[in-house]
Order: sequence, then structure tokens, then C-alpha cells
Amino acid sequence: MTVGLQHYVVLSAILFSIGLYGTLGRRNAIVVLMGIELMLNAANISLVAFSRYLTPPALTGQVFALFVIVVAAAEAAVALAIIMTIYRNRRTIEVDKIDLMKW
Amino acid sequence: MNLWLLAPELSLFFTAVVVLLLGLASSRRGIVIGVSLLGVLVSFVFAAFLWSGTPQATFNGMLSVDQFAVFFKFIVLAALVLVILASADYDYKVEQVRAEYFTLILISAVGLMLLSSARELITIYVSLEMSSISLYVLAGFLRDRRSSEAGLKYLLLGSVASATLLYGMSFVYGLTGKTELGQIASAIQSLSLSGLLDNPALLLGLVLVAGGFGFKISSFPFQMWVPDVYEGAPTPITGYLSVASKAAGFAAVMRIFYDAFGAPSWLGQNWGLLFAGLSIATMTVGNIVATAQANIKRMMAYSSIAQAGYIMVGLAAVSMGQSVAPAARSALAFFLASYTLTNMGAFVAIIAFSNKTNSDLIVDYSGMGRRAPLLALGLTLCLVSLLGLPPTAGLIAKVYIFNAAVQQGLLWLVIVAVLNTVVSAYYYLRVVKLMWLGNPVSEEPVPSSAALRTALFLACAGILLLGIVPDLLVRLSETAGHSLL
Amino acid sequence: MLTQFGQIALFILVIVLFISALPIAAFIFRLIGLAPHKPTQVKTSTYESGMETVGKSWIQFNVRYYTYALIFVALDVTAILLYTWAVDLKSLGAAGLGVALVFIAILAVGYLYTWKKKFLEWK
Amino acid sequence: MPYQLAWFIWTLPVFAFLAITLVLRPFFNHRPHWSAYATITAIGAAFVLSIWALITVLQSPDHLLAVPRIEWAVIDGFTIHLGLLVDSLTAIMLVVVTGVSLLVQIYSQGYMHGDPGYPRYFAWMALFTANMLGLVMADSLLFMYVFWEGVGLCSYLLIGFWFHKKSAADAAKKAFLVTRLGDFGFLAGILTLYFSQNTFDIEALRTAAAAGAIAGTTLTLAAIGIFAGAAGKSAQFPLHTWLPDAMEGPTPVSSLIHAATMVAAGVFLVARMFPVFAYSETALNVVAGIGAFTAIFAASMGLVANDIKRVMAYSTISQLGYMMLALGAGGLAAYASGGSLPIEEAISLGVAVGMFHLFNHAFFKCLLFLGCGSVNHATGTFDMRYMGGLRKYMPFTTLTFVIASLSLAGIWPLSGFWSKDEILVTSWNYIPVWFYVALVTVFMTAFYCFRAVFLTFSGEYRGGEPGAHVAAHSTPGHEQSHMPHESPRVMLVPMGVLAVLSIVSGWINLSGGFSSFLGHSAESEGGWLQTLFGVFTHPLPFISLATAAAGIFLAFAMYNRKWVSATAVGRAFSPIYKVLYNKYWMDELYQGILVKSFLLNGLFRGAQEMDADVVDGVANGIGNTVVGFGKGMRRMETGQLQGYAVAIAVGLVAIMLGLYFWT
Repeated sequence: MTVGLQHYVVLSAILFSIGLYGTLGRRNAIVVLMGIELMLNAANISLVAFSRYLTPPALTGQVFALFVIVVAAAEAAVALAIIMTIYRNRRTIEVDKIDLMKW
Repeated sequence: MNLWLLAPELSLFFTAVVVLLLGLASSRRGIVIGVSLLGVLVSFVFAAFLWSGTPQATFNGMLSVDQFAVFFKFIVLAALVLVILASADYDYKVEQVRAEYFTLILISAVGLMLLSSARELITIYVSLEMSSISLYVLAGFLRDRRSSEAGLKYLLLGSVASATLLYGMSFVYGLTGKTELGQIASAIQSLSLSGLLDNPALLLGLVLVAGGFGFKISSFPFQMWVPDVYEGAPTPITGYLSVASKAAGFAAVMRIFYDAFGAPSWLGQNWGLLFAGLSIATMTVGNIVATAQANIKRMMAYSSIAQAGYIMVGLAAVSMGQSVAPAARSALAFFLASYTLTNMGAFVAIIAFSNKTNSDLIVDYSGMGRRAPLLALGLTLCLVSLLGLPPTAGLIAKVYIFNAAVQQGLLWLVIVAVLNTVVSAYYYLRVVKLMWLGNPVSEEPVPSSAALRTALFLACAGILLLGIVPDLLVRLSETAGHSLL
Repeated sequence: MLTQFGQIALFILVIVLFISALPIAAFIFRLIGLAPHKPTQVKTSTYESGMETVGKSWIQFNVRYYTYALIFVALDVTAILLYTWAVDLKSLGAAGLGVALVFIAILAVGYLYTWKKKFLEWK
Repeated sequence: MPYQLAWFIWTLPVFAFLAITLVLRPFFNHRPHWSAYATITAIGAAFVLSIWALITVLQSPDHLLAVPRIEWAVIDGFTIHLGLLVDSLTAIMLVVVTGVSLLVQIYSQGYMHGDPGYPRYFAWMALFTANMLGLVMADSLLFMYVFWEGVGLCSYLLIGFWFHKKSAADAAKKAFLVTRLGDFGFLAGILTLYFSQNTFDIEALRTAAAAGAIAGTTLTLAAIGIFAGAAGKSAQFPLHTWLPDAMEGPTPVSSLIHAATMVAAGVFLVARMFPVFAYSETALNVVAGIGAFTAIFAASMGLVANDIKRVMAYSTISQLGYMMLALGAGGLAAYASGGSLPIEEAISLGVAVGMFHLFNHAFFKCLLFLGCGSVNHATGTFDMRYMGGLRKYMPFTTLTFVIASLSLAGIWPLSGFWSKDEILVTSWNYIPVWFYVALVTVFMTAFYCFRAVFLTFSGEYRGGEPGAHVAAHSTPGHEQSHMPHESPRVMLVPMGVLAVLSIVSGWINLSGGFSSFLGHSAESEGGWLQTLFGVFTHPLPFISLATAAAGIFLAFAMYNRKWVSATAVGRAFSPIYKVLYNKYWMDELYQGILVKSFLLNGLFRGAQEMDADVVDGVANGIGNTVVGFGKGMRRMETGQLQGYAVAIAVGLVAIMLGLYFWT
């Protein structure tokens, strides 16, 4: 069995699903954030795979992935900072407890 | 690679860096605001030069500098001026970190300006995130319970949306092998599909991209973050979110869905139908829930959802006919320009009121007509314009966009939109009535700073000017609508 | 058409299966006795086969670690973008160098900011 | 003079409004009178210009003032013109509106003296006048609708002028909601016409209707839609409930807006779009039927009201019904005559008759309200049970009030007689069934207005009612004296002018001048003096005069006989012993009559209350339903971040499935 594009796409789909599950199902804000990072990385995998298999000489997809990595890091930094403020304010980072504003 | 074509963004970014460094050197408020406004002015002058140029693509087709993009740059810059003025009096709440605050606003504006001219997937994604990440921080800037909650909600949901968008983009890239919108369009056409179902992966990619932008423009069912974030965020940022970020989002949607994905006409009609359906849901949800709100920021949040619904009427009209209609694009541009002035004006007035009363409850606006007649008059004008009554820009904008839709055979959509407008009268006029006919909570007058007054005056003058002599802007938006590269 | 539809169907199927598989598997395992649930005191202790911890594991780290880490991540990851320049150094030439310098200058502004704000000092 | 001057007719009051709100009120609040001067000057200038416009229109051969249009906005081929349509109809309305408005503003200086909202009052009055003038001058339905809503807004603001009174605020809300129901119809009518003809231009639509380009169901639907708007604004059944409550506003407001001008806008609208109505028999029947029914229905309610302003309000509704009846009957002439009368003739007949009554009604009804205001100024109440005997204290007010009442009752040779007579003749000729209804209404009208006259001005003063209906204005300077007194001259002069007009305004049609100006060439019967007396060559005027006289006499007998008994002993229908029971007896008798009237008119009163519930119920019900939905749907916003994320995910899947199944 040779590993081909299909496998990478399925891998990325699985990763995306795990990330989505983490985002929707877990209560800890940090874990939710990790879920989002997984989703971004799933996109990265599929970008790189498409770039490698479909447009071999051009590196567009891989460059795209680099940008995504940078953006994800920035996002994570900001997210951690905001989660810290939340923790300072109310001593919890359970996302289902953070519902001061509703309706 | 002509850097002049990027001059508005570059100068604004440079201003942002200067403001950040200034903040390290001095902590005088006037300097920071003055430099920011100067930077906006310089950027505006550059953009004005670009307006008279011929539409062209630059940076290997990554950015297109056409009148359509420049028009949205004007909108972002106008919102920027108003938000900077509005923050001048608000920042007693953000005392220590003033320079950072303005830097972030400027950087997010750079992102939005880039987004309005981006025509390549990587550029779109990066400029989108450039503005979003700055806005995440700004939404949580006050660091109290509400603001930080707004920041967290905006960030987590925004990241989910952008991850979705990105995943969709990866599929589009995988199917076409291109990231540049024009090339994607020709690649999709060369697939010679006869329907969307011929290629489900494409369907998946396109819908995910639509979801990502649906979040940005607060379309149903991606609108749920809006009320919470708008309520918690610092009020100038709420105003900024509701206009600039939405305007640039619509510009990007226009490019992506009608440049890249609109090519076979059946595909364009699919989008038209999708946006028409979402438009109805969006405006109905926005208007109906707005009637039940007690907090004015939250009411304005639902109002802005409803307005997004009206704008999507224009979006639907663009491709419902046999060919793409530039008229609908012009209408959309005009509507966003008028909406920017109007909504920012309303938020400026809300800031002025809450500075004194420290409350955003609608009941506390009772009798404001007596406590602060000019502010109340300004807010009344803005609300009347949002409702779309004469003699305001809002009326022209609605007539413009609905007319475009009717000409594309979307009469049913326009009828729904008009009925929605009627519902919206309930909550807009409720505030107006309370301000002028209600009993004041106290007789104490509400003072407001010169900056807030200037901002409100600018917004109201713009609203009236566009309402009375709309031809000025109609010409510009027609040029913009026809120039799309 | 069918093959492509097959791909997407497979894809969606995988998503659904995977999301549901984990909790269902755990549940089934417990049900059929593959994973018997017989806790003892030793089993439930935090370090079943290691040293007992002394004090609470939820100690608070100094917030300085956190700011350091964030600054490190931000600057470090951003530097990846220089990689794209490095790959094609020759053909990009002087213009590429100029762009890279501007990029580094912007990073330097960020560095200057953190320095000036005393985030780099340990107090 | 250049025709562009016509623009200033409606923009001058706008400038007055802006000057007051932006300059006078913020900076010269210690000089409240300046705002009154600003409004009066602007409206006075507009009045002069209106006279000029009228003369110009009269002189021009096609009765049209050709004002060049302004191209306001071109939105991809869809041009919005700003233009004025100044024809004979408009010219008459301009003179009426500016003239009456000018007199009311002058009067208001006295009535509103010392009110804390003085500048605000004049600002809104100026804005109202501007909108009303814009409404009559607009050359496109779109702009007419804009001004239409504008006058509605001003009316709302002015009804709720004393907003600290709950009843005033409620009345304002009710007026706003109920007229809004009619406006939906109006908007639907406008849109129907627009989608049929692709234009909002009134002249073009009139031509299209006359040429048969709009026909059949479309025409009928458009006409009925427009009539719904007119019925809302002109308080026609079943949308009339707001007008009596609207009397909570200051009396000059009631006089100008809710009697003379704004409520007549509905009639004007129907007249303006009459070609659209005239080609649909159904629509004409609706107009005439609703008009006639409203006339008698409102008059019957007027019989039992105690509040003098409410009596006048019911009277206004009833008279507006007359005007609608006139329009409808005139239009139906073409159908009733079996084709011998061309439809164009019928159109001009209906418009001429209806507008003539509108013209006369504006003066005498305005005067009646100003009289009410004057009485209120003196006694502090609107309740007729606490008035009486004011003849002695306010002779001038009494005189003018009686003149106006005679005119309203249709007594020869006052103005009301002429226009009412024409309506009766028209309905007799073409729809006799409504003629009898109209005739009964004549009787009721004469009765209730003289009931008011006798209760208010004759007999002994019953002392006013402290506190209950006292207008919110307090008069510094002169204390509320125990005995009523005549109003200041600034109030009396406008009343005098209106009294003269109430007598003579009807005479301008004696030689058919008014009608032919509106395009209806009535057969001339010689000079005006000849017509003035020659009218009695027909039997009909005798019938109507006799009916009116009977009504007046009944009122006299019922409400005045105490006074007669006191002075002229031995009157047949007033037993002598009752005189001995002096004034207490009066009150008891009054109670007795009230109870009797109440029983007699219980049906009408019940009808009034029922439809107040139903109509208001619908208006409020729609609002409450929306808010109820809103309250339910806001629960979807749980505040749970992950709930929102789930919505995003589910939404994406739904969109995907939707596209999947759709395509």
C-alpha cells in the first residue's frame, strides 16, 4: 500500500473532526483553544498535501501553510492572554460558566 | 510591483508603528490622537489619488486596486476617523494603554483595507486575520468581566470560523490548484460542470468559505456572537466592529463569490438564492429579537444584524439575473457607506450618554431630549436613518438597494425586507420616543467632549448630506460598482 | 461523478464515525467487560507507580514565565516567514533583502516595545 | 415672478423650524416669543406666496403653474425627480393651509402664553405646516408619502405635546398606530401603481388611469389601498377612533391639524388621485358608502359627548365623511347616468363638490375649535356641564361660535349651506340611498352643534371644574379669576377673520367660479346675487334647511328652556313650578336627558366602544405579537459560546444540504 493523497485528506479530515469535537464538546477554554489549533493544522495538512500531489513544482500551498502557522501562533498568544484575564476576573475558565451576557 | 498602489495601507501601518513608539515615549493623549488622525488623513489622500487611476492588479495579482476597493478603503477610513474621535473621550476607561489601543485600531484598519482589495486566497486569509486578531484584543480591552467575556467569545468563535474558512480554502485550492481568484474562476469553468453536485468537494469547500465570511458579515446562522460581543466590547470598538469590519467583509464576499465562484451563471444564481434565503432569516431574526432588548448596545447589535440582512439583499441581487449586475454592487457600496456614517453616529451618541450615566439601558435614555438636546437630536437622526426615513441617507440607501433587487426580479425579497423595516420602526422609534417624551431620570444635563461632538456632527452632516443630495455619492458608488476587476 | 461523490460520502462518513466512535467504543468496552471498572485506592492515586507528590501540583507559576513564553512564541514563529525568503535567496536579490529587512525592522519594533515595557526583566 | 418661487412655499416653514430648533431654542430660550415670530413670519410669507400661486394658476390657461423639476438623484437609470405639481386643486389647498395656519399661529401666541414648551410648540407647528404644504404640492406619490408620514409624525408629536399627561401620551400613541394601519394600505396602493406603470409621477398616473392603461382589479386594488390611507388620515370608519382622543393636544393644534388641514389630507388625496377611483365603480361605491356611513355614525356619537372638543371631533369626522360621500357620489354620476355623463365630467364634478366642502369646512371648523380654546382659556375646562352663560362674559367668542355653528348646520346664506347643499344635490341625483342618510345627518349635526352652543353660552355659569380638564398651561401674570373673561385680542382677531370667512367663503361658487376652476363647468344661472336667492327655486334646499332648523329647535327646546323659563314665564313646554327649583333642577334635568340620550344612543355608543377595542386591538396585537416573538427568540442566545459554535456547525451542514437538494 502506498500512501497517497487520499490518506492525507482523510487524515486531515480526522484531525479537523477531532478539533471540532474539542471545540464543541470540551468545557475548558484552553482545550477549546487546542481544538481550534487542531482544526487549523488539519487545514495545513490538506494544504501541504494538495500542494505536494496536485501542483508539484509550485509551493503555493506550502507557503500558505507557513502563513497559517504564524497566524495560529498569534491567535494562540492573544487567546491565552484573554483567558488569563477571564481567570483573573472570575476564577474559572470553564466556557459554560462564561455567560454573563445573554439574551 | 508598484508600492504606490499600496500607499494607503503602508502609510497607515507606518502611522500605527509611530503611534506605538510614541506611546513608549510620551503619554499625552492629544499627541497620540493627533498623529493617528494625521495618518488617516495621509492615507486618505493616497487613496484619493488611487481613485482617479485605472483599475489594475498588483503584486502578481494578489491585490487589485480598482475603484471598488478604494471605495471600501474610504469607508474604513471614515469609520476610523469617527472611532478615533469617539475613543478620545472614552479612554478614561483605558488610561494606561492608550497608544496600544490606537495602534491596534490602526492595524486592524490596515487589515480591512487590504481585505477589500485582496484577490488571492492567502492574502485574503492573512488580511482577514490581521484585522481579526487586533479586534479580538480590542474587544477584550477593558479587562473587566464583560469585556473579557466579549473578547473570549469573539476570539474563540472567530477562530472557529476562520479555521472553517481555511479548511474550505484548502479544498478550493486542492480542486483548482490555484489561489488567485481569477485563475480559480477559469479553473472552475474548465471543469465544465453542469451542477454543483457534479463536484461535492467543491460544494464542501465553497460552503465552508461562505460560512467563514458569513461569520464576518454576521449572517444567520453565524450571527450569534454579535449581541454578546457588541454588548461587552468597549463601545467605540462595538461601533467599529459593526461598520468597518462588516463593510470589508462584504467587499471580500463580493470578490470571492462573484469573481471566483460566480463564473458559470448557474453557480452565480445558486449564490444569489443562498444569500437571498440567508438574508431573509438574518433580517427577520435581527429585527424581531431587537424589539425585546433592554440594553441599547444589544439592541444596536441586533439592529446591525438586521442591516446586514438588508445588505445581503444587494448581495443576492448581484447575480440573480442572467448576468452579474453592477447596479447591485453600486447599491451595496452606497448602503455600506451610508450605514457606516449612521451606525457610527449612533454609537458616538451612545458613548456620550453612557459617559455620563454609566448605563447602557434603554430606560435610562428617558428624557434625554431635555438633558442633552443636541446629542438626542443626533441620535434621533441616526436612528431615523437606520430606519430609512427621509431626509436621511438611510432612505436613499434602501431605495437604491431595493430597486436593484427588484430589477433583478427579487420583488418577493424586497417585500419581506420592507415588512422587516416596518417591524424595525418599533424599536428605533421606541428610543426616539423615550428620549423626547419620556420623563428624565434626573434633570442633570449631559455634557460631552469636543471630540464626541465633532464626531457626531460629522456623522449627522454626512447623513443629511447624502439624504438631501445623494447624487454626490451615487456617482462614486456607480463608478465603484462598475470598476470591479 | 459517482467516484467524486463517493469520496465525499466516505469523507462525511469518516467524520461521523470518528466523532461518535470514541465515546461509543469506551461505552461498549465497559459493557462487554473488556475494560472492567474496579477501582482500588492504589489505582486511583495520582501516581500509581511513582513517587507520591509533595504539596499541591496546582502550584502557581510566576506570570513572568507566561509572558516570556508568549513573546518567545510570537517572535519565534513569525521568524518562519524568513524561511520563505531564505529558500529563494538568490533570485529575489536586493529587493528581497530589502523586504526582509523591513520585516525584521517591524519585528524589532515589537521587540523594542516589550523591552521598553519591561516585560523582559525579571522582578 | 419666476415660478421657482413656489419652492419657498413649503421650504420657508422648514427654515423656521430649523431656526427654532438649532438657534432660538438652544441659545435664546429666555426669549420664547422669538420662535413664535419666526413661525408666523415664515407662514405669513408662505401665505403671500400661496396667494401669488393661486392668482397665477387662475390666470394660466391650463390652470397649472409649471415649476421646473429638479433632478434629485439618478440611481442606475431610476431617476428621482423633485417636482411640484401646482394646479388648481393644489392652489386652493395652499391658500387654505397657509391661511388657516397663519391665523392659528397668531391665536396660539395667546393660547400657549407662558407654557414651558412654547418654542417647541412653534417649532413643531412650523414643521407640520411645511409637511402639509409639501404634501399638497408633491408631484410624485413617493414624495407625497414622505410628507404624508411627516404630517403624521408632527400630529403624533403635537397630540402628545403635554406628554407628562398619560392620556395625552396614550392618545398620541393611538393616533400613530391607527393611522399607520391605513398607511400600509396607502403604501400598498402606491406600490401597486408603481409596479403597474413604473412611475410615481402623479400626473402620469392620472393620465394612465384615464387612458385605461391601469384597469380592472389592479385599478380597484390600488384605489382601495389609497383610500385606506385616506381613511386613516381623515378618520373614516373604521379607522376614526384616534381622532376624538387626539383632542388631548393643545386646542390650536386640534384646530389646525385635526380639523382644518391634516385630516382633510385624506380627502385631498382621494381628489388628487380621483381618476384612479373614477374608473372603478367598486372603489367609488366604497368611498361613497364609507363616507356616508361615517357621516351619520360620527354624528350620532356627537349627540352624547360632554366634552365640547369631543363634540367637535365627532363633527369633524362626520363632515369628512360628507366630503368622501361627495367625491364618491360625483364619481358615480357617470355610472348612474347610464353613460350620458362622461367619466371626465364626473371626475370634475366629484372633485369640485368635495373640495368645496373641504374649503368651507376648514374655516368654520377651525373657528369652532378656536372658540373651544377661547372658552377653555376662560373656564379651564372642556366639559360643557361646567360651562353655561358664557355669553355674558365672552360676547365676541359667543358671536363667532354661533356664526360657525350656523355655518356647520348649513343655514342659508352661510358658507356651510352652499357646499352641503351641493353634496345633497349630487347624492340625490346619483345615489339616493345615501341622500337620506345625509339628510338625517344634517339633522343630527344641527342638533349637536346647537346643543353645544346652548350648553356653553346660554343659561347661568356653572362654575368651571377646577383641576379636572385644566389645560396644562398656567398663566403667570393674571391669576385664574373666579369669573370667566374674554380672551386676549391676539386670540380674538384670528377668530374674527375666520368668522367673516365662515360667512362668505361659500359665495365664491355662486356663479360656479370655484367649480369651473376645478374643471367642472356647472351651468351658470346668472349673476351671483341671483344665485344667492335663486337657490330656493329648487325644493331640495328647503328640505335641508327645514331639517337643520328642526335640529336647532330641538336643541333649543332641550338645552335652553331653563333659560327661557327663567325669563319668559308661561312657555308651554316648561312647567312653571320647575322654575322654582332653580339651578339644582337644571342639573337633574340634565342628568335625566343624559340618561335618556344615553339609552337612546346606547347602540351607537356601544358601537363606538366595540370598534375602539377591535381596531386598537389589531394595531396593538400586531405589535405585541412581534415583541412576543422577540422575547421568545432571544432565548436562543443562551450566552453559551459553544452553543453558538454548534449553531455555526449546524448552519454549515444545513446550507450544504440545502444546496445539495436544491440543485
